Amino acid sequence: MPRKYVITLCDGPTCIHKRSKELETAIETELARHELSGRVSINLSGCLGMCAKGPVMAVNPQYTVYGNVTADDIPEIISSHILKNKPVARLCIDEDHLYNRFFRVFGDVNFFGKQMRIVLRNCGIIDPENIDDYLSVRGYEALAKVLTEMKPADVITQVKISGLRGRGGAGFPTGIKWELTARQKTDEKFLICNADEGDPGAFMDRSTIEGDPHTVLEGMIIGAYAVGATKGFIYIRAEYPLAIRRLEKAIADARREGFLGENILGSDFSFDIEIRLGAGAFVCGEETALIHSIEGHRGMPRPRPPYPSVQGLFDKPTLINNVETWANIPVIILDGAEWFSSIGTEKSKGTKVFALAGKIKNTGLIEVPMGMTLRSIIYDIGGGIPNNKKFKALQTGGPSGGCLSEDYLDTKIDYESLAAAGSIMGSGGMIVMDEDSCMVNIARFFLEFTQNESCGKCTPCREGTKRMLEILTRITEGKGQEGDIERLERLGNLIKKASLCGLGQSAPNPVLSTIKNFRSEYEDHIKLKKCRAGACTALTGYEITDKCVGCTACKKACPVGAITGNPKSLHLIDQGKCVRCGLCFDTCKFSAIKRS
Amino acid sequence: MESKTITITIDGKTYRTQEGLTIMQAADQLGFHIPRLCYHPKLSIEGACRVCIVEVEGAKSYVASCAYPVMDGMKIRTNTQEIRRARRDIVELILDNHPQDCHTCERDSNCELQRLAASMGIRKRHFEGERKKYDKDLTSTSVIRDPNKCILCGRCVRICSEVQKVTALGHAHRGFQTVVMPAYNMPFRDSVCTTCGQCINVCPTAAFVEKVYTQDLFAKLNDPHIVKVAQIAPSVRAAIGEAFGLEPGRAMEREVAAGLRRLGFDYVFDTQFSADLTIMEEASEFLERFQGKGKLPMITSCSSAWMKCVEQFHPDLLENVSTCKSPMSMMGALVRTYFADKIKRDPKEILSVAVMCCTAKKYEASRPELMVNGLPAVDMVVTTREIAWMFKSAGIDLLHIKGEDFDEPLGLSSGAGAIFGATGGVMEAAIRTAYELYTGETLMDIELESLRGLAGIKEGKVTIDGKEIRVAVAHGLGNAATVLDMVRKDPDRFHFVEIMGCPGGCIGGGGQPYAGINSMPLDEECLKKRAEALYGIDRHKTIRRSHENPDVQRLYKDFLGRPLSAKSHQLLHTHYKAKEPRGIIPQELKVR
Amino acid sequence: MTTPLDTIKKKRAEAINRILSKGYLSTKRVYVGMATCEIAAGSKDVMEVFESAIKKEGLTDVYLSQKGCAGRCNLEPTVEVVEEGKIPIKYGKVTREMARQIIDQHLKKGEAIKEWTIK
Amino acid sequence: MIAAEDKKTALKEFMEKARAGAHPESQLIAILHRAQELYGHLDQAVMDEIALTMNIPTAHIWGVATFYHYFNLKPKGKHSISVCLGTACYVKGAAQVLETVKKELKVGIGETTQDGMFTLGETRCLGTCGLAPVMMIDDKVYGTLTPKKTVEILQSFYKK
Repeated sequence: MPRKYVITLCDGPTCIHKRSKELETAIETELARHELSGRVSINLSGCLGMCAKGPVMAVNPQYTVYGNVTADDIPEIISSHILKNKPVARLCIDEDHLYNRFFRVFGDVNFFGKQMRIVLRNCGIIDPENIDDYLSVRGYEALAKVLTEMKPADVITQVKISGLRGRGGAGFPTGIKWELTARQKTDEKFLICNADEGDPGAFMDRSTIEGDPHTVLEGMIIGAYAVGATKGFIYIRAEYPLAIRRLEKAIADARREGFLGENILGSDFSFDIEIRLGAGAFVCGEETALIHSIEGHRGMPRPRPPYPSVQGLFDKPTLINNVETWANIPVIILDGAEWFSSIGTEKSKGTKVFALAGKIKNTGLIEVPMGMTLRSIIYDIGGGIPNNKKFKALQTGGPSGGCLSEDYLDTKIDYESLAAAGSIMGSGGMIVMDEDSCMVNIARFFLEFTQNESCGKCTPCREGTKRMLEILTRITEGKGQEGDIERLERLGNLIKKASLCGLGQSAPNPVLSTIKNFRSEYEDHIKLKKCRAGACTALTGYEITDKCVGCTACKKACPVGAITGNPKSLHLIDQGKCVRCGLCFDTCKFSAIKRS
Repeated sequence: MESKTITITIDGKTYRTQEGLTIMQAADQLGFHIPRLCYHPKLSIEGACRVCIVEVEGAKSYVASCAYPVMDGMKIRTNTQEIRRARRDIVELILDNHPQDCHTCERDSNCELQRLAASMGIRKRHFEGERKKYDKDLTSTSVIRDPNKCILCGRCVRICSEVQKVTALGHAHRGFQTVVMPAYNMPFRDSVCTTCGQCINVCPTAAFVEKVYTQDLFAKLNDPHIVKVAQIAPSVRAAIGEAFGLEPGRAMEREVAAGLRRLGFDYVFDTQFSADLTIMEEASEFLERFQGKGKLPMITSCSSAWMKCVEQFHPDLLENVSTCKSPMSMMGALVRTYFADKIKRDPKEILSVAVMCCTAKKYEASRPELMVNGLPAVDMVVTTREIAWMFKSAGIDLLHIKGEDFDEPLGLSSGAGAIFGATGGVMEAAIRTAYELYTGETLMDIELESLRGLAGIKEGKVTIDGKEIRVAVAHGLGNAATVLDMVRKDPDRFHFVEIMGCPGGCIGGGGQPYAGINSMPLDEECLKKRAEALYGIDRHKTIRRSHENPDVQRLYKDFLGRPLSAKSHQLLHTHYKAKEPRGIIPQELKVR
Repeated sequence: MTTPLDTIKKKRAEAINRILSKGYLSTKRVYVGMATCEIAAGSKDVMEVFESAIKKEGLTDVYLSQKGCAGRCNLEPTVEVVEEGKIPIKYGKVTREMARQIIDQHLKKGEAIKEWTIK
Repeated sequence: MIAAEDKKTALKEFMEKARAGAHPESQLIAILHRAQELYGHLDQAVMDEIALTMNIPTAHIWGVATFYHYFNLKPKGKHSISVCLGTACYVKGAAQVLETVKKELKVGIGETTQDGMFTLGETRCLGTCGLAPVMMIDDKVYGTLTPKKTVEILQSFYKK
């Protein structure tokens, strides 16, 4: 009795051109011949984005994709795949790789076509709360493969060959980190998944966990096998209740199916995972602070060495990777480390997930191969800047990162290039700013964040960021003093080099990079007391010019009733009442409001 | 484990050093003094102040030398223009959030931060801004907490939890708002603080200081209508010289007695006298218990911080604690009764002042159950630091003053009374007397080496009349907790336990002179020298056993009757009760 | 001896059967994005409309499932309708009212609502 | 509404479970979460209880409770407002929204209005960047806010 399948035919223009309609007829004929009509349904999909290999068809729910299919291939596909459940290997595209089945299922090629989904391969496709869905897309096969065919050392070798680097931001080679932990000889070792995603405006890890929690678990279990850990912890923000719930369910399901617990999949390897909640402290993303938090302490970092891989949680060797790093592991195991290392640049392999936000048309979560240019991300995937505004800056790395000007748009996404440009890869925040964004104000925003999140342990970060914030605040309020830029640089460089942990060491980056790339804006604020972007309210005023037609839109929009005027006559702003929110400016359709 | 010799380069020159040391330790040994602030050799590594940063070739940021281990071939720079400027800026950042009232500060000229700032050459302020503003906590009888002066080095938090295991203090809130405070920001008075004052000792600034009574005392000393009586504790004489610039270890008992008279005291008594008396009572009490009347092991009760500690942290062992008052309170009781009778004055007209090495004694003086006929046994307790300041303020030059004897009838003491101040001393003194009280024979070999020294917990045995008496000595409340756990586990393990609240015993008390320019607070060498001063006093006395003190004998004959008499019980003994809030000693809590 | 790989293959086959038995091959499949961001944008309401419609109006040929966030933040909540023989339709910024209309017009009458689709 | 006794039992049970496992003291943050879930905030009585049961000094618990911003040390209002100050919202004017709320309700961040109606908080990112600027009141997200719209939303709670 043959099982049921869905055959999806690409209905994009290229495939149609390459006669996929003929395929449809051939399939129907062949199905009828085997008396399978009605048992197999036929769907059409939008362009699957593999035009070069068209005509393309997929057999679901396994997501097997066939390329360059001709009508002559159909009998074989039907008799082998549909009847005998044996995919036709010679026609398979990418030898059934795990990655990138995304837009083949989802379509939406404009947004997804240039992306490469490894980490997010299942996000938005499967039901994250159903382990069956994950199993159906080769879930836990990597784990089974590792347990069947590989020694722990082989796994580490594969991870090393893949060239995977930590996706939490610092980019430490994952394989080396694993090796360091594996080398320790102790009775107990721990493994931690860092899901304390804290950058404002970044939600890569949350989406990954909410969309595909088992991938993270599978990565962790493989890691535990490789380094010899007995117990794993997922440290996740308490602010992510849904992600926590899905993880809890996923862990329970995985235990039930024998992927966690004693003797995993019948092997002699045992491992279990516990969830630990954060409680609202950005600094706990730093590994030693995170360890202290799991131990029930204040999340204060400590000096390293000793490194966690030698002495970590409960003073035992501990391997820490973040969500995105773990999610890469099953793909590396199944699709191959060599293949993985073929993606990306010389030193940065694979893909990176970014949360694209700010002044950009398509805000969203994207995953792109390393080496893609910033320009391509902003304009091809992001769709460019809305409202015909001019691009001004791109912020990567959140509060630890920097702001890059237009000159850097052709920078490639990789750890070294972004660092050379004066920013960092970071965990994946990417914020686009247009001409209405004030760089001093943005720097102040990020610094206010880190200053608020400083744990207070070391002097440079605790006291220094406060002083920097004070200086930035006075600049944005028009009270900047001669020498303030130099003071910021002096403090910034001190904090960068003298702070105890990564939070402090990177806190000045948004300020230093904006000074480097947008120094004139700082000078305008200090010397001319002007904010050209109009974002610093104390330095901005609004006036209605004689272009005003008296449409009353601004009067209606004003939240404080500062605008007076009769319909069809010139309106006036009461400067005393005006709070400089800029709503009138945004509302006016006649460019009759001038900002100064 | 044998450590490997490795080669490092400091400031361009190559040196051999040992693997396993930190950069700071290696540098110290090689004669490079890297500036430091939060580091304390007795406490865990904090790595917080960043004053001790150095440049290490290949490292992308500066490294904290207190925490970073030396490695073979490491190239370290301690003194470049860049690192000097970085350190300078860090110290300035601390100063920018610190009151600028050095001239009116108690620690003026005795402040680690001040010395550090001076050595950095901070002459101009670059980053001034908002400063912290908190209320001082004046509620404690002993310790004043001033968060405005706090620079968050965390030494107090660490000593309170790591050494004392009291954990009365913790970092609360975070970032720029971080404050060291008791739980719930409750008044110090209502917390589990034992008032030991070790936070004062380790504080580099004046964030913790003792509650000062010097002005009150000056005022009272000028009152012609009252009799001014002072007593001084053994350890005061062993350390006060340091406040006058002397090396530790010089005993100055006769100088202090003379100085106190010049200050205006009518009578200067010696707490060592009442220490002898304590031994009479305590040794007798022990022998009673040893013979089946009462709980064993008996635990000493002369340390005030320990008294508060046992009531809050170890209420299950209250019955084990000796009912003897401390020597200070015994002296106070006698001043109000025996002595008042002798001079025929109304006890109300006597000002009873104790000069102590201790901040907890200020608390002890306030305990209502220690009152004598409705009057406090001691009206006022001043610390070694306070009295040293008073001497200086009054122009009394302790270095050149001619020594004088203590006053009768409460001034004569045995050597046993002197060694009370060092850890193990009470036990040693008690054994000297208990032996004779029990056997009727004189113990000849009276220097009990096994009970001396700075080991955290010392155990010993003496055989009295064929019976083995097992004793233990612990100093510091953390070690005390460990010994008490041994007791809980095996109640028969010891018969007699001495506990002193402070590291080193009273010589390391919370009221002792601040560490000097070249020493750290609680420096072991310093403690050893202070102890040696007391053992020296003992050695030079002809009377070395408490029961041989003729004035003590006379006191019993004329007034008390015999040890443990009804009168003794009324005046020299006390009781304890469990108190809230309950103290908690965690099993294995690291301080983060 | 069964290796872990053998076990996993068996488990996968069973899982796929379970998925199929839940009606994966219904003529119409509806996926509603249900990540925090989607929920924040209102996808719970949308899900509710579909759930109750399927239950109360007897839409037996519709397979309803949730899924994670696909990444199109500015278009959330998203709803995907996969219909046999047709190109899947994705709707963006779906509200309760729109969901109602999608049921009436698309699921019941088979007419996709072009102006709401993500292009 | 859970009775006071039941809350106490529930917390006790949770702590007993923690004590049964390895490294019980490491469960402190989880216990504080549970206590806050039960009581709405953490007061001295609850922390004292935790201290005694878990054998953790109160100063340490206080240090932890004040370190993490998720823990409330004071009772919260009937409704919780979180104004998102994530980058996307900030770029699109979250600061004005926050100012408006502060002014309208006369409270600062972390404070509760005098009538006990609202507690104002800030949050980093709700992940609804497409709707920026947003705020969340209880479980509901309000998007594309302007100062005017913000005031209207707040006032609507009083009309209910």
